[in-house]
Amino acid sequence: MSAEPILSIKGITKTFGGLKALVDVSFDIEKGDVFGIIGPNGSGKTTLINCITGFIRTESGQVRFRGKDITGWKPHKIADMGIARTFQIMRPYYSLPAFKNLIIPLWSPRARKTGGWRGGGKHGDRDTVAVDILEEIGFERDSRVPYKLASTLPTGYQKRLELARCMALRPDVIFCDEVFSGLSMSEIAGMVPLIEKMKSEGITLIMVEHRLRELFKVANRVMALNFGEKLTEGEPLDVIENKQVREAYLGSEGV
Amino acid sequence: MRKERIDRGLKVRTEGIYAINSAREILYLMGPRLLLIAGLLALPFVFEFAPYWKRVINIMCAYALLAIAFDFLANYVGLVCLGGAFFTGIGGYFAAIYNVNLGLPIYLSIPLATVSGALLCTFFLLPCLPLRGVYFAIVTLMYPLLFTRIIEALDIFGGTNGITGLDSFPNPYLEHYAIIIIALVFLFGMRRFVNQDVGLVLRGVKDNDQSVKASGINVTRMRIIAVFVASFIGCFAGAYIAHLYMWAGISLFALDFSIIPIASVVIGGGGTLVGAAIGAFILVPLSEILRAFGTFRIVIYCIVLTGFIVFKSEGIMIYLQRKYHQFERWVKV
Amino acid sequence: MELIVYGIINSITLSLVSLGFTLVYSISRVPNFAHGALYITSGYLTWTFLDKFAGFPYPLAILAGIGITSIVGAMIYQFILVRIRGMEISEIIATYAIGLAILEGLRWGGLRGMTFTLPAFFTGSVNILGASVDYQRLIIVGAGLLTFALLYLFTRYTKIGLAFRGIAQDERAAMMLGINSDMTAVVSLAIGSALAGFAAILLLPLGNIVVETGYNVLIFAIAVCVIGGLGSWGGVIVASFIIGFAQILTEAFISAHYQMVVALLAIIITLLVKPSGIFGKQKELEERV
Amino acid sequence: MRKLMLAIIVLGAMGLLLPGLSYTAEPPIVIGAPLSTAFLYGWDAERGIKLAADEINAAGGVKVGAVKRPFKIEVIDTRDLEPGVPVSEALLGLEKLILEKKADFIIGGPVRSEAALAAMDLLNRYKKVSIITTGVLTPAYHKKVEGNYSKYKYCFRNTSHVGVMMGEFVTLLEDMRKNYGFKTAAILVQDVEHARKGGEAMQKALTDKGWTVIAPKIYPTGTTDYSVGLSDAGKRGAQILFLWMDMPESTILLKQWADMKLKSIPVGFVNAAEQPGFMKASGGKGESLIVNLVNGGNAPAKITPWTMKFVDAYKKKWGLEPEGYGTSSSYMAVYQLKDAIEKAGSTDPDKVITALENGDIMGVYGRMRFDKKTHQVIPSMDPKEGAVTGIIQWQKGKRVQIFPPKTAEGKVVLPPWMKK
Repeated sequence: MSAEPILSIKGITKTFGGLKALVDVSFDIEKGDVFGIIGPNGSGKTTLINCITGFIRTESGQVRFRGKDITGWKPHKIADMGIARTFQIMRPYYSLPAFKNLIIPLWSPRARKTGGWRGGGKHGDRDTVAVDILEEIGFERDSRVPYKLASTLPTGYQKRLELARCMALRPDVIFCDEVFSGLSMSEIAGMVPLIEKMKSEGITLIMVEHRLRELFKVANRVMALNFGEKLTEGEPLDVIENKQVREAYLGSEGV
Repeated sequence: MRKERIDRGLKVRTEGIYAINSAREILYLMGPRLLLIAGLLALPFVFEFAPYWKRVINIMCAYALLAIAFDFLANYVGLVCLGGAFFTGIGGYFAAIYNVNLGLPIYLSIPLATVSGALLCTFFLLPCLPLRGVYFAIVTLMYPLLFTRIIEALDIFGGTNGITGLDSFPNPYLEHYAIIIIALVFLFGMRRFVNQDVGLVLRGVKDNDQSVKASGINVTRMRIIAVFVASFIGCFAGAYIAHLYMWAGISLFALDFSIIPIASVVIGGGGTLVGAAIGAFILVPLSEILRAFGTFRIVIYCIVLTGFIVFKSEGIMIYLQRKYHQFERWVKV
Repeated sequence: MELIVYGIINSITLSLVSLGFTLVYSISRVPNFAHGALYITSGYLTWTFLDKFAGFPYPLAILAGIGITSIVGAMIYQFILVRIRGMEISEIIATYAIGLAILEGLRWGGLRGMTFTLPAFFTGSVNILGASVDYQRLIIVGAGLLTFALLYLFTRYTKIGLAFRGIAQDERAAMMLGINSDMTAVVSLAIGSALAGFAAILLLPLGNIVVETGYNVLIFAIAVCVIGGLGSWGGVIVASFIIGFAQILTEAFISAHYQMVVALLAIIITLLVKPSGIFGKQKELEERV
Repeated sequence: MRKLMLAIIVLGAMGLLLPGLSYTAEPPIVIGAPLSTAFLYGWDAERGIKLAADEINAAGGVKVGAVKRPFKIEVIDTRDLEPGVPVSEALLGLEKLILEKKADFIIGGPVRSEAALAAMDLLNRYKKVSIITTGVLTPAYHKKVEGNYSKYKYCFRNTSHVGVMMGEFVTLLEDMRKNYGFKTAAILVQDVEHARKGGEAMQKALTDKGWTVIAPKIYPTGTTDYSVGLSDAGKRGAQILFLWMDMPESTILLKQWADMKLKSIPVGFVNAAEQPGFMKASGGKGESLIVNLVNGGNAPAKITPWTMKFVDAYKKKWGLEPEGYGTSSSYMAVYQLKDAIEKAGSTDPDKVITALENGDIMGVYGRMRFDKKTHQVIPSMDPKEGAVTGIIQWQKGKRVQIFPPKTAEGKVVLPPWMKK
């Protein structure tokens, strides 16, 4: 059991019209890991997530989830397997109130299977579960916030909503694409416990981040990318000491 | 001086949640709806002495249905369908084939044509559903043209002469009420539907299909459901028109069936469904009144349409809603 | 052999008709559904100058016709489209409505029947490779090729042309570099309308000026642009040749009345196989999520 | 929403009030004319009908029983010839005439075949007698009457149809074969039902008579280039170009023909080439073209004494010659109706139908009688026997009647480049 990593990526390559976005990237993720992916802008982090979660077709390489080959699957199938993801550019369902945003993942086949929505068949039930999840993720239940239109929420809440959407699926793995970016220090301070809570619930997290300091608080393994190539992988502190990584980051981030 | 908008007492601004205390407040909420229902149902009697306008009611309701279908697809699912005529054409031809060639009575041919037409439309639109952007719009614009040409070139289904001799409705009141009641049912049914969980997912698809995919839902399947629902409505309108005029032909694929519903939605107010219907209730009679001007009415019509798009893009419905729920006053700053 | 000659003529005709539409779309991202109306407007104006003012020289009438059309195009943007810029569907509906208003207005104003036409520049015909071709069509081919060449040079070597390309590639970046996006859009609409007018002046002498042509022109322009890839100039030329030759070959070997079916099927197949068109780039961008 | 309701009610009230016009002692007989007035076949029919009604009213009106009642014409634009307009729009227009304008009889359209066919059921429903006078050339129309007489007995047609026109064309072409030794024909038609059927029928008829016929080329509406078909016809030595088109682009075809100087003469039904203004529009390139105007009297000719009288009256009222198909027939239809009403002594549909069936008057284009079973006007080559056609040739920029022989004013002239 322990020999089998929950997610195993082998030799993923992707080019955009001559531009190499990813070159032969391979890594394994164990269950319960908080796995950080770092690298300067344009190093292919988001592309990597897109490839793994099926939003982009890879040219070569293989993605295995719990031993099962899921390469080239459609995104919704991959999500259905238990791999959730957030988006770097958040776009909640603007025309819906915050709690109604969660109806969509709760309606998905996976949520119905895993009991994210506990039967009953009554219309109101999903709403109740949705508000519960929002409360877990830091929306004040009795305030107006969960009932506001998603488009009127501040960025911090929108990020939380994005996480809540993942949580509603009861996933095994969550890819977080820059959840800390664009947030104030105090907002980040509010987010970190959420990540830790997820970790404690046994969810495997893969975090793409620029905010290294915050990332290193939670991550137990880190991989560095540059120009689509994997530079190194290992314990956070080892990675940051790596010469290549420092070169890649030089001047761009305050390490 | 500046204009201030204040909500009337009842409405709590949390989208759709009301606290109702009295019969008066219930009336406040239900009033407009009841007015619409009662008004529509009374129309055939109101126009008892203007039989021609009774005929306009039928066409008006048919256009309202098409407008609802367009509004639903465009503003709730994010698929802009420029080919409402595709639905009417398919629905109408099915009705004609069932009624004339297979000899089914009218009360079977219309429902059957609606269902089979919707299935066929959905089937033909399948290929462009996984795509984003303007492709759905272009394909739907092209399909009615293509079908016209195919029927013309292959000389099938009566060729350019069309199929005539469909049964008409057994009595004029049935004719009016069939369409009025169905229009009301679809109108309120669709309003309910878009707030159901399925409807919410569809609205999610419109806002952000990537995120819906990441939530483990097959977006293409959702779009298929939506297209089926819309083409169901459209095909019913088509089958009804075919029976109303006892005829089906290639001009059921005519551009007017695509353009007028869109114009109705623009004028009535997109994203409300009721607005779409109201737009049709305004535009179709307006176009009848302007009939005396010949082709000039198209000019007037287009200018009104452009005016609405440019200067009042919210449409009449949303404007009325605002006036109903809020009042305005000038305050000193 | 003659099929090739006719194919080339037909293709160049198509590309002339659709060039204005593409130009506008590629620069300002406005799908100008009033294209067909502008086409007819230019023809009708030229006719009016010729017919109503006796002794009006033909070249001057042409210039006036194209000029006024181009001003109309610019005004459509300046007064209407600028307010709904970026809302694609509104743009489609608005331009379509304007086009319809112009066309039906002309019809109402007296453009009915089939007695309106422009004189050909030269009459007579010549035999090329066994195909008999009239002079007007030779002029069309010549003028078409010249237009392509001029447009190519214009966008490569003039300042405003380069600005156009900049906007076409990345509007936001171009704006940061100080290119006025609204101004270029106005100019693009003016040039696009002028191109529509120019095509009309060349093509209308072949037939007569009727409102229906306006609708047909629009359909062909869209067809060509969809197959070639919206906003791609090279695509327009290639797609015109595909449709042009497909039509001629259908007529020669199958039957003329499948021409339109072939053209429409080509569109639908293109959309299914390569939705962005032959030279389109949108799919690639879209894939980046 | 209340405002909206109010608006609807106000609109409705307007609709109610509109028909409430002045009431005179002798109420007029209302003739409804559903026409696509933005098109030749619409406006010329409108002018024909109005001319006839004015003449009749000036003479005191229609004698119904003991009283004289005037005709009142209500024209409505059905837009049915415009592309992109559904037939239901035309039918709604027809219903407006019947229900709101209280039309007693329908004369004129709908103009498009499919609209007219679809209108037959409506006419039965409202029991209104109608005479089709323009557009509609499909034989399906009178066949439908014959097929279900009791249902469609309200529908008459006093113009020709494809079947008859074919016979006339074949006779004309046979004449030309005798005179000039022509033996090869190419057929180019538009992709609409009646044209295609016409093309097929022509092919069959000519082949039977021993012609070499190049298989029909069918062009979709809106085709702008005919070079392939024309040069093909030229290469195979066609001396006759048989055309059947009612789209504006047919002018392109004629111009190409003239520019190519094809050694052939175009003959056929070409709607673009009917109007007097055609010569100018084609830049003189339509010379020698032979066009069928469907009925005599749509161009100046001496068919019956009435013909020139009609042409002159038309010129006086509208300032130009009758322009094309639909003028003389629409004019005659009003007179036929007048005759029938006077004979029936009432405006009761059934009585008028019987009277129309038995009607027999000498008209602008010959003797006007309806077939009792099909309600189709009886055609003939002889104006004394039935309705005659008006096939004209463009000669020196004028329309000259060349067929049928009994009414011909001139002979067929070949294009200059065909003369050896």
